[in-house]
Amino acid sequence: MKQIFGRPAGLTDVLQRYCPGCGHGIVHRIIGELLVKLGIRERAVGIAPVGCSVFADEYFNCDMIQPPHGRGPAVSTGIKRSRPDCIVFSYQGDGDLAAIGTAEIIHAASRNENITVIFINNAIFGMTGGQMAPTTLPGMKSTTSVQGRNIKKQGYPIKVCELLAGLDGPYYLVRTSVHDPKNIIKTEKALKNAFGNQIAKNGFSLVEILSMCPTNWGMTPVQSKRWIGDTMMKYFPLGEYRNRAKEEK
Amino acid sequence: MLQQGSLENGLRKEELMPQVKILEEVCKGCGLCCDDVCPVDILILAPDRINGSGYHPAEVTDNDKCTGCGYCFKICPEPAIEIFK
Amino acid sequence: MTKEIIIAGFGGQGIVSSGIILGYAGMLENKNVTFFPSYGAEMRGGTANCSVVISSEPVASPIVAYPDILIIMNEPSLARFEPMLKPGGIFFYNKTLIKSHPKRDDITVLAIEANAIAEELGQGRIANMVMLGALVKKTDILKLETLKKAQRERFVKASSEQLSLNDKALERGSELY
Amino acid sequence: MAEKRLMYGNHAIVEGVLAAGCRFFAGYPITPQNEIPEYMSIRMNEVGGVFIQTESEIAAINMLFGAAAAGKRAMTSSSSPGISLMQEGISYIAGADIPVLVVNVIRGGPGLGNIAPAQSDYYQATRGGGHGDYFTITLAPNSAQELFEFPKLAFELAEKYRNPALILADGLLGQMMEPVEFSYDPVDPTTLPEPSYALSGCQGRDRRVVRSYDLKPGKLEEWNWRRHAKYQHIMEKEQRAQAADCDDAELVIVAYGTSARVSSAAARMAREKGYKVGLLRPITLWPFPKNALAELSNKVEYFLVVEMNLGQMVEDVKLATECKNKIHFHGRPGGGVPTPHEIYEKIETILGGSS
Repeated sequence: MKQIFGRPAGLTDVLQRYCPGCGHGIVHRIIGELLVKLGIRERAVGIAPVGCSVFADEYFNCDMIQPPHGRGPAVSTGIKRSRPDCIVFSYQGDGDLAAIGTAEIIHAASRNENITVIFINNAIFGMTGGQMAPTTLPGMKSTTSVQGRNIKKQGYPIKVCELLAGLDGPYYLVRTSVHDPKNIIKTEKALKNAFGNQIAKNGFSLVEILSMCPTNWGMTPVQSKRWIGDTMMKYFPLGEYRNRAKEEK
Repeated sequence: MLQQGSLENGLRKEELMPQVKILEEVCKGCGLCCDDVCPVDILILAPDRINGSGYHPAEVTDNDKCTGCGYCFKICPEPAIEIFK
Repeated sequence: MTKEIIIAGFGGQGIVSSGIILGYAGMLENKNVTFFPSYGAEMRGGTANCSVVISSEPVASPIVAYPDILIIMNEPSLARFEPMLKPGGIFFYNKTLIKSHPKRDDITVLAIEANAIAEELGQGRIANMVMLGALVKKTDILKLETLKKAQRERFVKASSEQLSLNDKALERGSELY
Repeated sequence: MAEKRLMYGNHAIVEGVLAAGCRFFAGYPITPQNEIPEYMSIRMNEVGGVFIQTESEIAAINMLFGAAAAGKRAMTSSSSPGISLMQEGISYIAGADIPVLVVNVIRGGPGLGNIAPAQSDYYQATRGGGHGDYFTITLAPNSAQELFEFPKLAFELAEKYRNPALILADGLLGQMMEPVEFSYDPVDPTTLPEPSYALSGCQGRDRRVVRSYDLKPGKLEEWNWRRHAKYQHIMEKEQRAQAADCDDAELVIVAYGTSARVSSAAARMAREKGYKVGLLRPITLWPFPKNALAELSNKVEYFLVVEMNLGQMVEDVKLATECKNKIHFHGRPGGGVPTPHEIYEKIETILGGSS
């Protein structure tokens, strides 16, 4: 018998420290598979952000670097420009990408930097203990918005794909989810496109992925995946926000 | 190893059925695979035992029904599921 | 021997390029030289000045507080820099554009119709070259030939007509003394 | 003799960086170092290197982190406020043991300050500058010639010790022109070996990880102790200073960079008046040349520290001399540049009557 599904060689054998039901593992698995399927593992350099996925530098079976909070796109730029043959991916959470690293992501996108960004949107700060993120939904409770996010005091969530779609630079912007198999398959395709764009030297790709954080949402894993489908997707509509490959056809 | 497994090689049909293997010590018992994921509904969290990390691991109730679609594997964050065919 | 020089005027009078030519010529004669322009916010005000030090010793500070020589190209610079000149120093000024006269009596004042001479040669903006010609002849700090060589090597994009005109302006300046 | 060119200090840095084989620059405009990115943009284009004008100094230092972690010589330049913004990145780079070159063309501070030359970032440069236990190798050139030569030295030291290196210049050194001799053959970057940590794709080798964190109990402490040993070694081996007329000196001026130039004129004036004055110029500010100071402290009565700040190096001089001597200070903060006359007057006050 032959294994048809199993841990991809693009991941190390290290057991991941994420909480039960956390979406990071699903996305890791997809990236791990793509590193092998696309034949890029041996020329890949990954960026592990500050946040829960800081440990990604132990999980992806390729060269990795851990930069300061939010600076993944800048570090990626430095690597990519120095070694254009490397496939550089910046894996970032919502605090990292949409709060402290807002400037870096906007300018990397605007330069159409030939890198792949994987943006995990779980609407909360995970590692630090469930504080309000730039993507926390209106009314959603967090440890720094215990009454629920009040848009009058705390403003609105940042919709990263929509924001970056306002720029001429980026090549590919898409929002997907990993809360059920159908959407996971779409995420697999989106990430394949995103890496494919870099291989083809097309430029900047960002895949925003709605992802479960049961621990900090105060839900069970099953409640979490349902909450994405029932609530989060309404605020963060899935789909392509930019796809130059299609526009150019 | 049965890599060459095929009807022509004289193997029985059951041996070509997908086999789901749960890595019980890797599983964190999140239950994502058990909820509305498996088209033939053959996954549950084992009610009668816990693994070394203190979780009830996922368990296959009736492997014969498995279609090998891989949905359980795809939603598993660890991944603690392997499927063979 | 150390000579500290300040050149001052308004933007467009070639203040900075005169300073650089002077410094470059000093280098060609194997002297220690520094050139230091005023920079930043001061540049926006329309005035420009720079310091040049030419010395047989290593140059300590490129900032010149008490110059031996002043080259003043416009009216506001006269009032500003006159008090700084060392007693016994030499004060060159552009008489065509400056109506007042230095008040000090402990310095040598040399009034030069720099713009008038430059216009006569056909180009007002080479008034700075007239001044440099006068300066080297009067003070002997560098050779006129070195200045000619310097401007030819520095103005790499200039036409041969322009370079010849610059040479003429240097010569006319030097012929004043 | 090699080719000699009259160059702005800021342009000399660029030529020095390129001659050192560096082909990666990222930076953000700030006066008085703007001639560096401007000229670099032209020269990098000519030599086929990378030039990026970034969205901030934060992005610039992190691009350096990426490029240097990828195994390439990489540099940025900025001036005081911009260097403050880079401190987070420098701390990470030091924590990941990656060599980079940062040039600080210091201006008056604190805050926005002004654009006049200053030396008020001495503490920041010599005490690490960001969070955590670390030091950056810090060189203090005092001429356009050294601005040309020190980038190569800085890269070599940075790579030898896998540590960030700084060059501290100031607005005066950057903005002035001086003859520069192209004193060595340029390094061909393609001949530089790939460092052991370089992220280049794991083909044919184990994967590599560049990071500054370790959460395993005791590991970070261990890592810090290893780095401590490295710092001790650097402090022992890499002190650099230039002494002039110190042998018979009663008073030694201690000054670096622009202050040292100005002080040399003051020392000359003092000698002409019969005062026995020498000058010790630290070339490395970290490691501080304490051995040279310690030796002098046994035979010199007075030290005069001259700086364009409120006396930051005075501490290091006191430590190096173990406070055995009378240590005076003459400083000009906030963009002031001392004149030889005022330094001479200070010398006269100190030595008055003793000559």
